[in-house]
Formats: sequence, C-alpha cells, structure tokens
Amino acid sequence: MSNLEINLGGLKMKNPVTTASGTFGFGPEYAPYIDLNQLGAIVVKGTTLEPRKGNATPRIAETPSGILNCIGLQNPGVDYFIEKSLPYLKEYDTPVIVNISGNSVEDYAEITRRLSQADGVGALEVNISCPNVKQGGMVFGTSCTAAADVIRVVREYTTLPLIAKLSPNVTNIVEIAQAVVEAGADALALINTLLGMTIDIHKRKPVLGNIMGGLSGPAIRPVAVRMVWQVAQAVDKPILGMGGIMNADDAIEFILAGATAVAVGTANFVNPRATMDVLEGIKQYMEKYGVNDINDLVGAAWK
Amino acid sequence: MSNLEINLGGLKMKNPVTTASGTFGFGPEYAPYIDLNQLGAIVVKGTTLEPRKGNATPRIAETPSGILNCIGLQNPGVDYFIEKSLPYLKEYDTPVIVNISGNSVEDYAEITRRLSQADGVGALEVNISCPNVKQGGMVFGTSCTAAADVIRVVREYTTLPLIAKLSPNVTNIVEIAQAVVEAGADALALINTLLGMTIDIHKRKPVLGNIMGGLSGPAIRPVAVRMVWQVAQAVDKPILGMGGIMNADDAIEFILAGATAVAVGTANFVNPRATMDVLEGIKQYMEKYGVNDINDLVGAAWK
Amino acid sequence: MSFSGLSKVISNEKTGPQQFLIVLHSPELTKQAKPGQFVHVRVNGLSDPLLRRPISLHEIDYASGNVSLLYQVVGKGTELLSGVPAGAEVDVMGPLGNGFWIPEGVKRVLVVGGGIGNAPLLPLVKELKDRGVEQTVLLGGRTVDYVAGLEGFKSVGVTVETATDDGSLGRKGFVTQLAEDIFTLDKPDYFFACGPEPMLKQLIITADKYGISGQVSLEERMGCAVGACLACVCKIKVKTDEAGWDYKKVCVDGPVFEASEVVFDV
Amino acid sequence: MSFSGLSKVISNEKTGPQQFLIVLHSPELTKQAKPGQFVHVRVNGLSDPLLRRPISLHEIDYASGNVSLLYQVVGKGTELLSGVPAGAEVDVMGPLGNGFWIPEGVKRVLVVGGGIGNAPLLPLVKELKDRGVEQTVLLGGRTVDYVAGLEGFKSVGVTVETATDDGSLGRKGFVTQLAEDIFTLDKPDYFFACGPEPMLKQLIITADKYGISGQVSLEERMGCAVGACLACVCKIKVKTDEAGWDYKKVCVDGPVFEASEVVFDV
Ligand SMILES: Cc1cc2nc3c(=O)[nH]c(=O)nc-3n(C[C@H](O)[C@H](O)[C@H](O)COP(=O)(O)OP(=O)(O)OC[C@H]3O[C@@H](n4cnc5c(N)ncnc54)[C@H](O)[C@@H]3O)c2cc1C
Ligand SMILES: Cc1cc2nc3c(=O)[nH]c(=O)nc-3n(C[C@H](O)[C@H](O)[C@H](O)COP(=O)(O)OP(=O)(O)OC[C@H]3O[C@@H](n4cnc5c(N)ncnc54)[C@H](O)[C@@H]3O)c2cc1C
Ligand SMILES: Cc1cc2nc3c(=O)[nH]c(=O)nc-3n(C[C@H](O)[C@H](O)[C@H](O)COP(=O)(O)O)c2cc1C
Ligand SMILES: Cc1cc2nc3c(=O)[nH]c(=O)nc-3n(C[C@H](O)[C@H](O)[C@H](O)COP(=O)(O)O)c2cc1C
Ligand code: FES
Ligand code: FES
Repeated sequence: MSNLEINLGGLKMKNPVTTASGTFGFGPEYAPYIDLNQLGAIVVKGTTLEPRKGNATPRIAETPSGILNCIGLQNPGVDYFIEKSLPYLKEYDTPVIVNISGNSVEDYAEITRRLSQADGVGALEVNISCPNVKQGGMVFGTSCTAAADVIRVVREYTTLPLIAKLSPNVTNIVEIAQAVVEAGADALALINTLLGMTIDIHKRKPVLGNIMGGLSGPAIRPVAVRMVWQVAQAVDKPILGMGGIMNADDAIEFILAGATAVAVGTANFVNPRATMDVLEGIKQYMEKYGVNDINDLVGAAWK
Repeated sequence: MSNLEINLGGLKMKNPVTTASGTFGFGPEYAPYIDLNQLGAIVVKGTTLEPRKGNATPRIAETPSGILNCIGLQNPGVDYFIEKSLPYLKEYDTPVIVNISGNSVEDYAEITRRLSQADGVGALEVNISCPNVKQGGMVFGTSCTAAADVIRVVREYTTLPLIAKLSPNVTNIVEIAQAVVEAGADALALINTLLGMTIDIHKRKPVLGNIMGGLSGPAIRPVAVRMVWQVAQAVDKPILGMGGIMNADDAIEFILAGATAVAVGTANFVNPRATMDVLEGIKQYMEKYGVNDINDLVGAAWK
Repeated sequence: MSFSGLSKVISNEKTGPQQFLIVLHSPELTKQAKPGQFVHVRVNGLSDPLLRRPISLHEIDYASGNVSLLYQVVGKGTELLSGVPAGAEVDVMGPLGNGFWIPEGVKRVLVVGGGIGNAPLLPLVKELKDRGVEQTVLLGGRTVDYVAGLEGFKSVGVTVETATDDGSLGRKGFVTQLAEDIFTLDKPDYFFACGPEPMLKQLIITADKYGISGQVSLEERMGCAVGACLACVCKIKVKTDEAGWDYKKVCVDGPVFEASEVVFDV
Repeated sequence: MSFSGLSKVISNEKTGPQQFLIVLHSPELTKQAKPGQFVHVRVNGLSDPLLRRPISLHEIDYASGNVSLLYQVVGKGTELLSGVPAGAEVDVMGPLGNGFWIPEGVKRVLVVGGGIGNAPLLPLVKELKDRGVEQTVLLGGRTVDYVAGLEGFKSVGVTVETATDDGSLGRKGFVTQLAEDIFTLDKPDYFFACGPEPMLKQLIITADKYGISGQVSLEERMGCAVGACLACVCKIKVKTDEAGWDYKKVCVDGPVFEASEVVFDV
C-alpha cells in the first residue's frame, strides 16, 4: 500500500485531495454523494466577519469549458460558522480548512482571532484574491505589499497552518508568492478565479448581476498549471493546486507541476463524486507506475 | 444597406472583421477557402527583423476549449516579407496590417523604418505581448514603461496607423493601455494569449517543446471581453478585440464591450470560413435589430 | 443517499415544436421522487457544455421505475439532450429540491401552469387526484403548440382549461386571466403554479386580492443544485432580516416556495 | 478551391481493436484527391475538442465519390469520431498535403507500413498497380490485430508480407527487418513508407546503406492544416541554411517528404 499522506504547511492530510472553497458549501451539501471521511481535507465556503448577502443574480454564467461566478461571498458570518457549521464538520475524521475574507486588515485580524479560539479548525486559507467583492478581496492579492500586510496580520493572530490563496490576475505570481511567504504563510493555494465577463448580445448588457465574475473550470487549467509550476520552483513552501481539475489526470498534472495537494472546485458541480474519482485515479496511477509515496510525484516534471 | 465601415486609428476598413496575427499566415493560406477581398483587413503573422526558426516541437497542445501554442515567431524576416508576401497581398482590395516583434527597442525601430518605406502596408500592429520568445516579447508588454518605450520609438519612425497589441498577463490592463496611448498608439489590439502550460502525466514532462505557451481560443474569451470592456471605458482610442471569437455572436460581444473591430484567430483552424461567417452573422444581427451603423454598437453594453 | 449516475434512455421523442419528452429508466430516482422535484442532467461527457441542466420530473412511474422529463429546446444543452437516442445512457442526479407539499385541510385547489412550466405540475395533479383533492387545472402557452403536456393532464381525468396568447387554443389571453375568473366565480382554497416569472408575479398579486395562498415553483441558473455554490438564489421574505428578505437557494430551499414569500425584483 | 464542409457518413465500422473504418460520401474530395493526402476532420460541433484531427485518405473511390478513413482510437477526438452513426454528417476539410509522387523511371518499389501508418499506403499501392509499377508491400504491427488494413492490401493483388512484434502474424520482429531482407535479396529502385518515427528512422538508415532512396509520410500535431499556423513543422535538410536544416510544414510541404531530407531528433 503506497503512501498518500502529505503535509500542507503543518496540516497533516491523509491524502492530497481537498475541495476548492465556495464549491463545496460547508460540508453537508455533498454528504449524500460521498463519504466526507475520505477527503484529505475540506475547505469551506469563504467566511467573513459579518454575515453577507452577496451579489445580485444572475450569479453564474456558463462559458466555453468554464463558468463565471459572482457569488460575492454570501455567507452567514464567522460566528454562525463556528456555532452551526463547525460542530457538524467535527464529526468527520477530516481536517477543516476555513477560507477567510475581509474588507480590511482589521477584519482579517478579528476573524482569525475568533477562528483560532474555536475548536475544530485545521488551517486557515486566507483569500486575498476574491474578484467578486468591491472592497478588499482581489485588491489585496494583486499587490505584493497589500498581500504581505494581510498575511502578516493573520500570522500574528494564529498558530494554525496558514495558507495564502493567491489571485492569478497578476503580472508576476512569483513575486506575490514570495511576498506572502516572507510575511509568514506556511503554504500557498493557487489559483483563484480569473477575472472575466460575458455579455448578452440580445439584451446588450452583461449577463452577470455583478457585471464581472470569476472564471473557473477546465478553461483555466493551463494558466493554473503554469502558475503552480512557476511558484513551486521559486518558493520553498507546499502548494495547494487548483483550477479546472476535473479528474485524476488533471490532479496529477498539478502534482507533477509542484502541488503537494489539490483542490477540486467546479468539477463538483459536474460530478458530485469528483473528489472521490480523483482520489481513486491517483491511487491507480501510483499503482500503475509503482510510485510508493505521493510526495515523490510533487514537482516531478521539473525536479 | 447598413454601414459596416469603421476607422481603426486612421486605418479605414470596409468592415470590422480581420484576422488575428499568427493564425492566418501571410494571406494565401486561406485563399482557397475564402475571398480575401471580403475581409476588413488582414493581419499577417508576426514579423521580425531577421528570419527566425521559432521553437522546438511540439508547438501546439489542445486544452479544454483552447489551444496552447509556442510557435516562437517563426518567420522569414521583414525583408523577405516585403519582397515576397506584400506583392501578393497588394493584389487584394484589403488593407494589410503587419504585426511586428523585436528583441530590443532598436529592432522595433528598424523594422518600422523598413515597413514604412514599403508600399502596401496599411498599419502596424506592434506585438509587445508574445509569450513565446525569450527576449523581448511579453516582457515589453507587462510593464508600463517598457511598453511605452517601444511604442514611442515605433511612433518616431512611422506615420502609419499604429496599433499596440497588449498582453493579458498583467495585473492592470488599463494602466498599460493608457501608457501606450500616451506614447502614441492610435489603436489598441487585445488580447494576446494567456501564458499557460500542460504536462504529459505519463512522460512527466511538459507537452510543449518550449514548456510554456500561449493559451487562445474560446476558453479565454471571458477574460478578453472583460479587458476590452475595461480598456474601452478608460481610453479614448479604438480597440481591435480578439480572444476566442468563434462566430458572429462572439464578435458582437466584443463590439458591445467596446471593440471597434474584431480579429478571428484560433477559429480559423476550426472553421476556415470563420471570418466570413462572422461577417455574415454581424450583418444579420444588424438587420434583425435595425442597426444602421456598426459604429452604433461599439460599447453599446455600457454606453 | 441521493442518486447520481447513468440512466438508460427508454425513448426521447419530439412532442411539439422544439419540445421533447425523454423517458429514463431510473428506479433510484422513482424510489425517492415526489412532485415538484427536479433532476440535474449532464447532456454529454465533455466540457462543452460544462454544467448540468436542471429539468423537472414530469412523470414518475413508481411501478416501472421510469421517469419522464418534458423539455423545451432553448439552447445548446437542451439541443444536445434532444439528440440522445433511445438505448443510450444519460447522467442524471436527483431527485433534487423540496417539491410541492399539500397543506392539511386543502379541499379545492387551482393548478396554474404556463408554457414549459406545466411540466412539473403533472405529478402534482396526479397526487392531488389520488388524495381526493378537487382541482381545476389551467394551462397556458404562447400558442396551442406551447401548452406543454396538455394530453397528459387531460388523461388524468381532471378539469383542464387553457389559454393562449393568440387564441389558437382555449381562451385568448393570459392564463392569469382565467385564474382570476375562477377566483371570482368559484373560489378555491389554495393554488399551485409554475411558469414564467411575469405570470407567477401576476398570479400572486391576483390571488392575494382574493385572499388565496399558494405555492410557486421558481427557476434560477444553477451550478451545483445541492446548495453548495449559492448561484441559484432568489429573494424570499424573512422577518428576522432587517431588509425584510434574504437570499434562499432555489435548488434546496425551493424550487417550490410559499407564494406570499417570494420577492420579485421589479 | 479546397473543400470544407459536411460529408455524409455512409458507414463507420469497427475493423479491429480500437480501429475503425469510416466511409464518407464526398465527391468534392474525390474530385481532387490523390494518394498520401489527408483530410482535417471536425469530430463534433462543440469546443471540446476544439481542433480538427488529421486523418489520411485510405480509399479514394473516384467513381462513387466516396472516401474512406482508417483510424485508430487513441484519444478523445478519435473516440468521438468512432461514435458517429451512418447517416450523420461529418465536417471535413481537404484534400490536404502534397501526397506521394511516383518518380519517373521507377520500376520496382518497396512499400512499407507500420500499424495505422498503413492507412495512407493503400491508395498509393493501387496507383502503383495501375501504373504497372512492380511492388512488394510490407506491413507491420504490434500484433496481428494492429496490422491495419491488411485485407484491403491483399485484395489489390500485390505481394504482401507481414511482420508483428509478437509473431502473431507473419515474421516475428520489425517490419524494418523484413525490409532489410528484401534490400539484400531483391533490391528495389525506391521505397515509400509510413509508420511510427522509430520505424521510419530505422528504415531510412537501412535503405541508405543499400543506396535506395524513397519517400516517407510524417505526422505532427496540427492546428490549421493549411500552412498558416506553423504548428506542424519538422526538420528538413536545406542546403542554403547555415544549420543545414529548416523547419518545413508537415501539412503543406508534406506530409510526404524525400526520405533523405528528413532530420530526426534523436
Ligand atoms: C428547477 C428547475 C426546473 C426546470 N424544469 C424544466 C423543465 O421541466 N423543462 C424545461 O424545458 N426546462 C426546465 N427548466 C429550465 C431549464 O433548466 C433550461 O431551459 C435549460 O437549463 C436551458 O439549457 P440550454 O443549454 O438549452 O440553454 P442555454 O441558454 O444555452 O443555457 C445556458 C445556461 O443557462 C442556464 N439556463 C438557461 N435557461 C435557464 C432557466 N430557464 N432556468 C435555469 N437555468 C437556465 C443553463 O442551465 C445553462 O447553465 C428548469 C429550470 C429549473 C431551475
Ligand atoms: C498527416 C496525418 C495523417 C494521419 N493519418 C491518420 C490515419 O489515417 N489514421 C489514424 O488513425 N491516425 C492518423 N493520424 C494521426 C491522428 O491525427 C491522431 O491519431 C489523432 O489526431 C488523435 O486524436 P485524438 O483526439 O484521438 O487523440 P489525442 O491524443 O487526445 O489528441 C490530442 C491532440 O494531439 C493531436 N495528435 C495526437 N496524436 C497525433 C498524431 N499521431 N499525429 C498528429 N496529431 C496528433 C490531436 O490531433 C489533438 O490535437 C494522422 C496524422 C497526421 C498528421
Ligand atoms: C461558485 C464559486 C464560489 C467560489 N467561492 C470562493 C470563496 O468563497 N473563496 C475562495 O477563496 N475561492 C472561491 N472560489 C474559487 C475556487 O475556490 C477556486 O479557486 C476556483 O474556482 C478555481 O478552481 P476550479 O476551476 O476547480 O473551480 C469560488 C469558485 C466558484 C466557482
Ligand atoms: C498559432 C498562433 C500563433 C500566433 N502568433 C502571433 C504572432 O505572431 N503575433 C501576435 O501578435 N499574436 C500571435 N498570436 C496571438 C493571436 O493573434 C491572438 O491574439 C490570440 O490567439 C487570441 O485570439 P484567438 O483566441 O481568437 O486565437 C498567435 C496565436 C496563435 C494561436
Ligand atoms: S445551484 Fe448551487 S446552491 Fe443552488
Ligand atoms: S498545421 Fe498549421 S501550418 Fe501546418
């Protein structure tokens, strides 16, 4: 039996397969389709200090091999999450990674403080890359100083493994990655969605309620793989790779590019068992090629 | 009969439909499939001062709703182009836009000088965004100062309409657009390809000969439309929009976002008559909605 | 455990201009399904189109394990679905959503459908019949061709009245006008409706005037259809909220909502 | 004017493990086609997969206007193509590429194919026969199942010899060994070949040893297939170039090249 266990910046995971924030709810949504115990970790929907209603509809539009979304971080707020969602998740033998967002550095500080005191949080994924909110969000993730500022503050307030989730909408992803690592990130998650939009040619106005949205799905995979490849070679921290992973082959592509773990996002919508299929396929690949330890595959395309 | 004529930074075109550089060769390649006289303009393959062999193979890889290419500007050099390709193109009643690239600002200056003296060049499209060459290329297009430097020099050497072709691999496309307009660009072409890559999981190495390549095709359309939308509202120069246009509906989307003209790229490979189908479909759309002048549609989604 | 997997296509036939009825053999669905629920259908195994398509259950044959979906071809997804031959398999997820519920004590109801919105009402009408609830069914459509599923409703043996925009079938005009007539003449206890938003909105206003409550089934663009992505939300009145409404998910909180709770934008 | 458009599928049948023969009615193709040319096939109307697939002409029936393509299912595109039913239409572009040419004065030739590389050789063999050129055809494959199109070649009425890696048909070993035997025993004037790169490379080395020139048909990943994108290049010896070679396009300068001019990278 080969080893699937990995360590994501201090978070021990029994296998490298997790869920991309915002595509898997808070856990129970997909429990009728898969056994949540089988996941390496669960990354929950982006959580903010205060409850948020999110953006106007339509919030989703299909594009070639992709989707645009402008959910806008609708969530019931961190206190509700701690009270109602965490207890459910704690029943499972799977670490919980909480994805957090804020309008200001102070917001990030406070939400980190609260989550660090709560029981059952395995790690924090700091979203400095959401393209769908007016204040903060992606703005933090597209400048090295702003990104580092957020991570530095979060680091101050927690000893939990700290994963910085980066925006792909930048000229130089490596610079940003280096800045957040220097500021104290234990691991990096990439990529968040590409900023995009689509227009209804009959109505002559944007399809999405919020005009622009984040592009996810297989369409963006080549960009995501490229960024993981670049960052993995430049930065000595584990990477949680994502962006268009639909099946095990795609996941293995990310691992070979340098990702220690992978997150399945949009694919859940298409195949509610996608995470399990990815896990099964990784095992088969390892068996086929006689790979004893998944860690031996990390970055194998350039190492 | 409604008006299809547009003016792209001084270049008069009988209709807004042209070809994306590098996807249409130097003209004769698609002549067996369409009447080149029907095109608004022909944008030829990227040309450099000296002949270039380009990158190692494989040079193309299919990705979901997209392709990655790393041609690497293979071309016979500007002198050959002027001597052999231009005479053929001059036989047609269609303006020729020459896409130019260089390793240095001096290269751009010299190639501009030679093309400005040649007979039959309608406009120059300055490629400061090629992701597939080591020196120059995208590097120019991802910094405002470098981009402006190139455009300023080209401007010095020519009175031809000057179209700056921008890279989408930047944090802030509007900034770059503003910088090149200030430096003297008459129009903007966007977008070039997104930098991406793909890995062969069985060989455990990148598929493309040059490791990374440029992502084109419908996968990138939402990103392209978004950038056209952003730039059109910030800059008072006409835009040549492209990125994943497969049919007339897609082209109209770009026009509504703010493009004055559109270029058909990867779609030519899928449908050699794509340019003509786009043109026909635009006419039908105008007829259906009683639009008398194509210029009335430019930016109509936000104007 | 919800079902997600391949179901065999028994038949897939054109039933009107751009309208098809697909019959799937899927005992996993019929085991759990109830009126007003839907399935999330993958129309091919490719990434174009990427998302599944939500389609209501039009018939639920508990005995044979077959379900049918009545659908209008409006775009790429439904177009591709219409080309799937009998004998092939289609990937479906479901049953999803809450479905209609029949409130205690309801004796005489009005069932109102518009266009393809008629589809999810057939199993409801059958269940109402089985439970001995008296009902009048009003079906509308642009023209006679768009009064979806008419024959199926008639065969249940209930009163069916129709209205079309052009008068090509039944009353000329909107089905909501037919409904108003009934509210005046022969007031029901309750109503159930599915159809285009303007129809539902008008119907709710009218029913309200007559003090009749009911349920409506809504549509929104969906991602996951299981409540995870928050794409499919609609505004629902919530007393505890300061704005007076909150976003609820059509996929799991709906698609059927209490008519009085729905907030229509504009 | 080259053809690009829909052609009717006459039949599309399995001819081996993962191997299919599709017959298209396309007088526009047969009007112009010659041996060694290929078509660029769109396997569906969606953007997944996006690109067309290059497939050689395996049979060209000038009389009926039919062409056939013999293809191996290796990935998504060929998989989808194998599912297209008779009666449907397929979007094809062509005929493309230069095709084989039969040099003046050639009297006795060796035709060598490996695996699915046999496909484009059948129309050549027929033309050689028609022109009265004497020929020996050597066909190889991994196993008996992979000696593509064998029956078709036999039915032309020429000498066909075979080799398989596992000896399940003909000589056990490589078809290049068969070729070498013939070069020794019964030296031909010229050769034509198509197959995997290692086979072609070995064959060219061997033929060179015996002073025999010939033509080979190459494969490269393609974008446009009309010479516009420069994706499909291969290295070809060019005297005027300082490096001694330049990139030529497989789609328009090939796919058939003078054997002695091809530069194989390792
Ligand atoms: C709960 C529910 C039940 C439905 N039941 C039926 C039914 O029984 N019969 C029927 O014909 N239709 C039904 N619809 C509508 C059906 O989902 C759409 O017509 C279908 O998704 C259109 O897909 P398309 O690819 O053909 O169109 P496109 O317009 O190309 O689709 C583009 C995208 O928009 C979404 N979309 C488009 N129209 C709608 C819509 N009206 N509602 C939700 N998403 C939409 C698609 O799912 C897709 O993601 C239902 C919708 C919902 C939400
Ligand atoms: C001139 C020419 C003639 C050919 N004739 C035949 C033939 O008669 N019969 C036959 O079975 N095959 C032939 N091939 C190979 C055939 O094109 C590929 O097997 C096919 O494109 C694979 O597509 P896929 O989607 O199934 O595989 P995938 O591997 O999924 O394809 C991915 C991409 O790689 C390209 N690709 C993969 N393999 C090849 C290859 N060997 N050559 C070129 N591109 C490739 C595909 O076109 C596609 O763009 C020919 C190739 C060329 C260049
Ligand atoms: C509907 C939706 C909601 C998302 N919400 C969040 C979020 O709350 N926080 C976050 O960091 N990323 C969010 N993302 C981004 C995903 O986590 C992921 O980075 C992205 O979708 C790329 O992966 P994919 O292509 O596999 O979906 C969301 C994506 C989608 C599609
Ligand atoms: C094979 C190929 C070669 C290209 N070569 C060039 C080039 O020489 N110069 C240039 O400016 N852009 C080049 N491009 C980019 C296109 O002109 C265009 O910007 C891009 O492909 C997006 O449009 P599309 O999605 O319609 O293809 C090339 C694109 C492809 C696919
Ligand atoms: S469709 Fe995802 S929450 Fe309803
Ligand atoms: S495939 Fe485009 S040049 Fe050959």
